[in-house]
Amino acid sequence: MTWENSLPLLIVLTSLVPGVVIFFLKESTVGVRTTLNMFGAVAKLVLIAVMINGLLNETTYETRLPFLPGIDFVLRADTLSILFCILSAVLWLVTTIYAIGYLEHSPNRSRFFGFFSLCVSSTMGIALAGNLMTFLIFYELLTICTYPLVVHKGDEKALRGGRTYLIYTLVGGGALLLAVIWMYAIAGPIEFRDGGAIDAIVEGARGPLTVIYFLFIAAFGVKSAIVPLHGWLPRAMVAPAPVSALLHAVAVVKAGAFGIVRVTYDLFGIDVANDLGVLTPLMIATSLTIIVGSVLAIFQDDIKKRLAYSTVSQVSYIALGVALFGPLGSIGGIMHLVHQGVMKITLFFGAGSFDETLGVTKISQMDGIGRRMPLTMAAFTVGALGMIGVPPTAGFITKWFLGTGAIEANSHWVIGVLILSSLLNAGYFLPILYRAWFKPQKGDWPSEHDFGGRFETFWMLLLPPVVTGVFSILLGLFANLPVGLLYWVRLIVLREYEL
Amino acid sequence: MPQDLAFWLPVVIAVPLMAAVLAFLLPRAAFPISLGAALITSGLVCWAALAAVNAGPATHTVGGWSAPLGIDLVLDGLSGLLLVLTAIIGLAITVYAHGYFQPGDDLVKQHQYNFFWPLWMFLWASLNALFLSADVFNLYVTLELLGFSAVALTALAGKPTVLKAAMRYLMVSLSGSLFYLMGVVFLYAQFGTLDIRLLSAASAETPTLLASAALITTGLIMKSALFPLHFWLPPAHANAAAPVSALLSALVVKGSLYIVLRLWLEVFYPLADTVAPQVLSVLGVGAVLWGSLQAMQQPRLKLLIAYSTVAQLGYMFLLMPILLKNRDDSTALAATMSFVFAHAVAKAAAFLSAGSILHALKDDRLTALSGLMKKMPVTTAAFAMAGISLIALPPSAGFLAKYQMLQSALTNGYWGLVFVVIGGGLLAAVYIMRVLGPAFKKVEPYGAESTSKAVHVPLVMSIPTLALALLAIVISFMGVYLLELLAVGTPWVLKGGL
Amino acid sequence: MNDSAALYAVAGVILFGMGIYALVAYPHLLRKILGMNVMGIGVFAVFVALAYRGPDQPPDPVPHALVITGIVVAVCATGLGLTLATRLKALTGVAQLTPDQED
Amino acid sequence: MPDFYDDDARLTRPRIVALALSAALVALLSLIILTAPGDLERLNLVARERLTESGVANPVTAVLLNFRGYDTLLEVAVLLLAVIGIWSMARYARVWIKVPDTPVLAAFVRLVLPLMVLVSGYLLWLGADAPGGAFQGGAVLGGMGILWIAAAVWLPDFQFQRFARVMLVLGLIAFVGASTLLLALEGSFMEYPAGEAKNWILVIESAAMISIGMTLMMLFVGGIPRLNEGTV
Repeated sequence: MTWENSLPLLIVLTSLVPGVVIFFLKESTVGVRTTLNMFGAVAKLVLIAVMINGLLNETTYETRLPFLPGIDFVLRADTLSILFCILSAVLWLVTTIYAIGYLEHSPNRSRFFGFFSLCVSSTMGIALAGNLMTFLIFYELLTICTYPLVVHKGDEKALRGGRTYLIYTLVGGGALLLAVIWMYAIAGPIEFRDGGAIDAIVEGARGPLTVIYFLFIAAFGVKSAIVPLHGWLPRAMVAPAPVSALLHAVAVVKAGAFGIVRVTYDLFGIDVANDLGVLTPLMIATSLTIIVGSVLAIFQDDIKKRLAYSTVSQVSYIALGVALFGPLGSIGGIMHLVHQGVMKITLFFGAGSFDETLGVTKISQMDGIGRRMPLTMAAFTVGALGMIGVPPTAGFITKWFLGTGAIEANSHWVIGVLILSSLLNAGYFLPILYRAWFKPQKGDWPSEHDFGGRFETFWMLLLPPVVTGVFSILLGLFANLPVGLLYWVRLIVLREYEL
Repeated sequence: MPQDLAFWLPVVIAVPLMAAVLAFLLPRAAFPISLGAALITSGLVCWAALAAVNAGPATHTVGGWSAPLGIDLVLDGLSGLLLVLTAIIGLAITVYAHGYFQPGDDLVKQHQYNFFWPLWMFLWASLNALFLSADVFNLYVTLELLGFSAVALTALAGKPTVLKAAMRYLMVSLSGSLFYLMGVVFLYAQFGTLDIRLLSAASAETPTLLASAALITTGLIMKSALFPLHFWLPPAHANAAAPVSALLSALVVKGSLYIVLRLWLEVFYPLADTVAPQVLSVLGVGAVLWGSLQAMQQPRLKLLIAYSTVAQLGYMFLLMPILLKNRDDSTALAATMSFVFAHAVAKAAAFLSAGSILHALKDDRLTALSGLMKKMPVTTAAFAMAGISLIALPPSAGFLAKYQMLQSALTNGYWGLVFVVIGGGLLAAVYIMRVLGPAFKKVEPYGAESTSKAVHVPLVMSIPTLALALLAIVISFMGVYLLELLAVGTPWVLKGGL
Repeated sequence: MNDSAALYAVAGVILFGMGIYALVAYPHLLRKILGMNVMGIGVFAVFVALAYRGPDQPPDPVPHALVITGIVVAVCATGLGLTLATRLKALTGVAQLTPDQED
Repeated sequence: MPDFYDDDARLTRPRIVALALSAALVALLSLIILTAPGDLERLNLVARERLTESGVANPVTAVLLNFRGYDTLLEVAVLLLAVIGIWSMARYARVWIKVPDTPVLAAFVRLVLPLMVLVSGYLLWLGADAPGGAFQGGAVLGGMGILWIAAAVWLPDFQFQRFARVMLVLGLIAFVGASTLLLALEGSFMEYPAGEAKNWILVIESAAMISIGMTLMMLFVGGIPRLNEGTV
């Protein structure tokens, strides 16, 4: 195996190997565990940097192993996968720091961090998967590795939440399996390709292909929580905050959204999808999800639940961008893959810190929290404003591209959806901000925890949200840097549309 | 030393057979003898499989009398795959059993330990003999050897329940063999030979062939516990000692299954267009559904795993119509055999973990298993990996197999089977989660008695369990090698496995 | 099939059927074991009937040899079955397959 | 087992169903077996043609010990396995006897025993040319052992089982050992050197006969013989 050929596999292994090793470590060996985690995360980032550089020079990075006759196990780096990789790698690093702080002194940490690393490995695999089979393997592996994280608390409620999660995702997995096999049966051993891989067989198989597309959407819709397949998401909120953060920003929900992007662009091809007429139903479903998710969010008092419904709504922006047939919409959708991740993780970090530091889990308890934990709340505010789409946050960029994309695609009603959703977003986020910053504190905090030190909370709980909060602004301010996100996403979209 | 592959075929049978004799004669040295035989046999089998991939199938003419007068031993892909499977699982169980039956000062346990070895070596020898035989009557004798050793091993646990189970098992096994033998008699009456290849060449759709196929298939599916003839399996597999349960579920039922496949492929193929293959497939569907539903209701872990075997055995018959429709196209056979391989490895791992749990907690009721992840992390992890393979989630051996099954069913237009296979996986998820769900429960510091006094599981038990469980995952990346082996000369008549 | 051989063959098939009936219909283990013996004898009878080559020729030796093997196996099976039945009787008091209770 | 007689033979509904099914099976199989070709030569001719090469004159023995000797090897294995299985199930077999009221039986047995040994040896020897052989001889030996026990002339005790073990495995060891040796010598499992088949067969048969006799006796005992130690 040459260096170029082993690089994608190495990227997966940089978290897989530490993950497996961590399982065998004693609870008390915090140092070794942290070192392993950090080493893996940094190594992963370095490898990704190497790959970005190579990709700009048109190098191909591909690991290929025989799996079954005609079907290989393929990990391949392309512009889209790198985008997802770097998002996952960076947020993994931050979340690991956060999780170490969050879980200090709690039991079963080896198990937790082991599965945590496996989760990230699966996400990397999903990102790099070069064909459907490889994608399927990692997609299901992700389901398996997240279950122990969801039920980590081990009480009745956690087990119930985990059960719901499994039922949804396994049924979704069954649909995905069917779609994959059917696709292989019709199209033979195809692999993902920029611009789509099935042009040759579209005629004569329009019916089955349409059904397969909807099977894919249904399967991915479960993980990306498209209404009405979103039922597991609020119930999986029993997981510890770092897990929720990872689930919503990087791993599960994002894997579903990424699947929609991948399958639409690189399997069917956007033109074929448009030709089959499957984009409009997707557009309607996602628009519906955006509205319904937001409306449901308004009625939640539990912070994490409100954030969960917000995720339901926000993740659908990605699929909406895909469904808007046109380059601008696509740019918006794909960018939101990153933006939503960074902003949502900030919000979850914040929510976790409130809980861990003050015992605050409900919005009604948040009065005056801005004065007690100003830095955390500031980060939270940035995330919330981003979700609403206030400039200069990253969220504004997304909505801008989606809006112009809608005009480009002549789907003007989508603009209405965007505006309505922004209003709703404001409707469920602004009251939080008002309470936190402007209302006086109501009595004692539910259970205040003194971490000592100079900061408002333990530094490992503070640093991650601040960092991601800053990112949320930087992504908005500097979207148009020469080698920035927008540049990269334009590169992707140019290839997908074969422009 | 002759490098000829054919030369070594009888050695694969003779080594465990002699080990059985010696283990009986010298009880004190039984374990070293058996371990030595296990290592030699496994090594030889794996070498033979590799040699077969490179050099093609091999035939050993026993006594120098070739068929029709004598008996031939034939190694091809189908038998090679099962021999390798037996070797892998056999080796793991040999090590595990040394820990599990460790007698200490207990006389009864000492007795069990002493007799396990010769019986197990007999069982291994009979499996190897069965897979290699090319003669229908010789297969009968190997079937009986297999059945007797399996029954005796089942009864080894000694409790009344297990004796009853063993008795039921003996009767099913014996009457199954007699059905089989009657079928052989019919074959001899019609074709005047007992050699499978000669039968294959002469085979034609006659009433006798039909009767023979009916008798033989009935007899063998009784032994393989295909629904609705599975009634004897759960009590036997659930109540036997754990290493024995693993052997029974992973290997013994596969012996008779192998003969079904072999004979339908080689001899009964003129009946491919009759309703018979469809019937087997429908029974398979019944097994998947019924077995899974039963597994969802069992109060004890080992019973649950045993019913899972009933369900999983169903899959092995699902593709019979496709498998026989076009014998040239081996995808259905490949799918079925991948499934056999996957199930054997995963089920052995599952039963061995159940054995470790029983060994540690003295209790395998599901209610006693909450918080298992904390108490016995290695064993739980092993069970989880086995469970993943049984559900057929990727990456696992079970997934590899079910993927091929789905592909085969879909390309041949059997949509019903597609839904059965996917639905069966979901049902399996439900019963596996009955175990793994509570395993993640937080253990109260002073809580439930049963989980708070877990004892240490010795390494001789946990290592083979974990090894098999890991294998159940790793095999998913070895699919091409398995299929390469399977492609060696099966079926004999068409691909020249002479 | 030759006439006199046919008589033995049909007799064998009838024994086979009788054995199956006894095995299924009677709860007592001894009867079941005997039933299986009768089944076996039926199979052997059919096989031996096949060996008959008419009055002028010596019989086919192959079925004879196979039947000897079969008989030995049947004896062993009976021995195993009887031992199991005896053990069961000693432990449970009845030589029948009563439904299991959890023990 | 007195409850054996308690089984009533009334035709309940399930039994009628079973009876009907068995009868249907019998009818079908009978009809079909009658269609089998009657004039088919099967293996008859081949076996007889090559009889001279087998080293024995009795075709059944030729099939059993030479042409299909491998079957017989496995069958000897079945015999040993049966005893091991029984011993594994019944740790203590109290040899059940009812000492006969009269001394006549014991005296008769003592008289007849040497004769039986002689007969078994003769049957073994005869097997090469006429009906007879290891199984027949072994059956006589086994019968001798059973008579011995039944007449309470001599009862196997725990010491005896050590001796029994050796006798039990003799046949299989001879069979597998000889076959493996022949594999090394001739290149094929159990391939007798040309012209020497008879001697090889005789050695194997002798060992097998002893094991068969001992096996039958142990099947009768029904467990590890352990006089006056515990119960079944």
